[in-house]
Amino acid sequence: MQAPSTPEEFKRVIETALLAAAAPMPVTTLRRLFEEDPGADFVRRLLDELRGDWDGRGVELVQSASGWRFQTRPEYQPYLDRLKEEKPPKYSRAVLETLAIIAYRQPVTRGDIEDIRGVAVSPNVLKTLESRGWIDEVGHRDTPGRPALFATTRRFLDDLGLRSLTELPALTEIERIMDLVELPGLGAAADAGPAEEGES
Amino acid sequence: MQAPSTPEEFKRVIETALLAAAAPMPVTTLRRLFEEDPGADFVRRLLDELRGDWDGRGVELVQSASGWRFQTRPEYQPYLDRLKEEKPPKYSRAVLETLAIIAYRQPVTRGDIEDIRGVAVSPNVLKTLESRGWIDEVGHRDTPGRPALFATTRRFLDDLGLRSLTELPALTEIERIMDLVELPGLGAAADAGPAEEGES
Amino acid sequence: MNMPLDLAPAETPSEAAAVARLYGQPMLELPRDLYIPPDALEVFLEAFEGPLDLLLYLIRKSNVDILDIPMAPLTVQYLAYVEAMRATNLELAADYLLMAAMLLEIKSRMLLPRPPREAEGEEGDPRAELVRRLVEYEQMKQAAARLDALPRVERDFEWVSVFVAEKVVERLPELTLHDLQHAWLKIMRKARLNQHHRVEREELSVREHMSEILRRLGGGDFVVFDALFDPALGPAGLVVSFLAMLELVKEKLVEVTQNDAFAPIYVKLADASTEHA
Repeated sequence: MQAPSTPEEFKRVIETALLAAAAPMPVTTLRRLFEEDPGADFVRRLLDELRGDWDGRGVELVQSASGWRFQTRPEYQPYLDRLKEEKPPKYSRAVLETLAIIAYRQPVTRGDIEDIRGVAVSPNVLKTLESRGWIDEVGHRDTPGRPALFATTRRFLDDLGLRSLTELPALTEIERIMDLVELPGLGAAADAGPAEEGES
Repeated sequence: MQAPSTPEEFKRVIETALLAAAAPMPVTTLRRLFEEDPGADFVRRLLDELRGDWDGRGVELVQSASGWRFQTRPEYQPYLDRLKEEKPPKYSRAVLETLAIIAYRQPVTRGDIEDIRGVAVSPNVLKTLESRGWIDEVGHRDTPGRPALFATTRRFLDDLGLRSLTELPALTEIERIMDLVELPGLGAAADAGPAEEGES
Repeated sequence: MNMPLDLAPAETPSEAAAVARLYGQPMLELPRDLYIPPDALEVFLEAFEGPLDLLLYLIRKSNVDILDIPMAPLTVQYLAYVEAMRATNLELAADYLLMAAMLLEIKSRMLLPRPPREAEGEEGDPRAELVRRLVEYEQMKQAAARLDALPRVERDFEWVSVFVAEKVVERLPELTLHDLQHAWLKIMRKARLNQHHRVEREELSVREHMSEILRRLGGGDFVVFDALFDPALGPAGLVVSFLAMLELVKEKLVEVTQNDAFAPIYVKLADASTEHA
């Protein structure tokens, strides 16, 4: 096949590679499709165009942590679900809370997670998240027992369509309360406390 | 999402399902996408339309024994191949030396090659070069056993970007260099392995 | 002053009327805002992820300020739960008992006279640590719910990955002139070590023409000598072709025949007679 000569032809090649890809592809990878590197800016421009080309289709071009990928639009999931033999796993609150703590407070040890949740963390919970490829061990804390430190993976971001951890849902609302707790303001609140002590 | 009402909407759903499918999908499966079965004929008509819609793209809709699926067009393979991580395979020393002898000393028999290399030439080595289209038999020497004479082909020159054999690195040049310098690297390379007669 | 924390097994489990024992006294009913039909209790308790979760529930339900928790009623309600768990023979997790102890400790410290001003920085509000933990846990609990609400692959969308229609062609090795040259150098080097192999210096173009002539004679038939020389090659090319022909004759690869003087010269492969036998 001739080397592509028009932007349209370059775009076709990129589209084809993305449709066939088994994993998200970063711009650097897409540039390698061509014998002569067309440059990052050119590829990015074509990706933007491509995203527009797929407007209104059942599939959309998205960018997540590892790169660009085609995925079906959530509106089409009810149709696709009809063909599914088994339902995707629904995660228990224990799994989701553990995931949230790892995502927002990483890197954390199992002990850290237990401190925050106030209950023991079953090994199965961590195993579930590890086998899904959402968390992994990134090292050990230099304390007695050298507990493993857990962090979320790029796959976790990819699977949730996030480009980076900064795109996680914000914690602002509660964070503000946290600030209050740590501020002397608590002292004021505490002063009011003992008075209600007889309430029961 | 609303149930599809126009053929166009049905087609979008089918397209989306096929793009996300891990295996070919028969018409019976595609009919199950919809709450109300649109019927086999209708689905088949949409598949035909869809196939036309994808004309000229890098991906095509094809029907195989097990159903319909999108697949990349073979013309786009060279691009996709560039993304493959593995290094291109290398010919073994036996193959390279045999080819060099045929290129520089043609026409030669297998016996000639063995004389020069000092080791037996496995039939696989010659087969490798023949199936690559780089050498062929151009006759037989009129000696006992009537051994075949091998020469390099036009294709060999084309693949190496040569117009004629005279554009091969000149032997005299090479020999002159060899006379001038007993390159330590070269010596080492030559000493490195007189015996391995591996195939390609 | 210490609140007695009696979590030892109730001595009179036969008191069917008591739904729980609180501080050793049978409780005849659960606190009103906490009432759950007994058969639903087990399911209800399983809905809690632990003592912090349960405490948060109690706090949010009674609509009190988390920064100013009324410890006494909270402790009573919490202990009522713990007792209820025991009454229904649920396995009482150590985590729940630990929290019960903590609550009682805080509660008792709150009843102590306020520490003198200078010591306050050290001491602070006895509830501070509990509040910090409750707030942090609630934060993560909400974060978990929001994470779960994000569109997720396989549940809310699918990856697209169409089949790659790869031809079943093996990846062919690449060859460069350098490879070839290097191979040749190795051969030469070896040949020079074994002197009995003669590697001649020779014009490659002659060898090329030799192959070319052999190829044209491939059919096995006689070919007119002149036809093997392409005038388009020019004088130099013709000379090389002729040298090639001579070399072929010398190496007995071709036979050249001429029936009479000035008759056409014919060339054929030396082995042509048996070629297609």
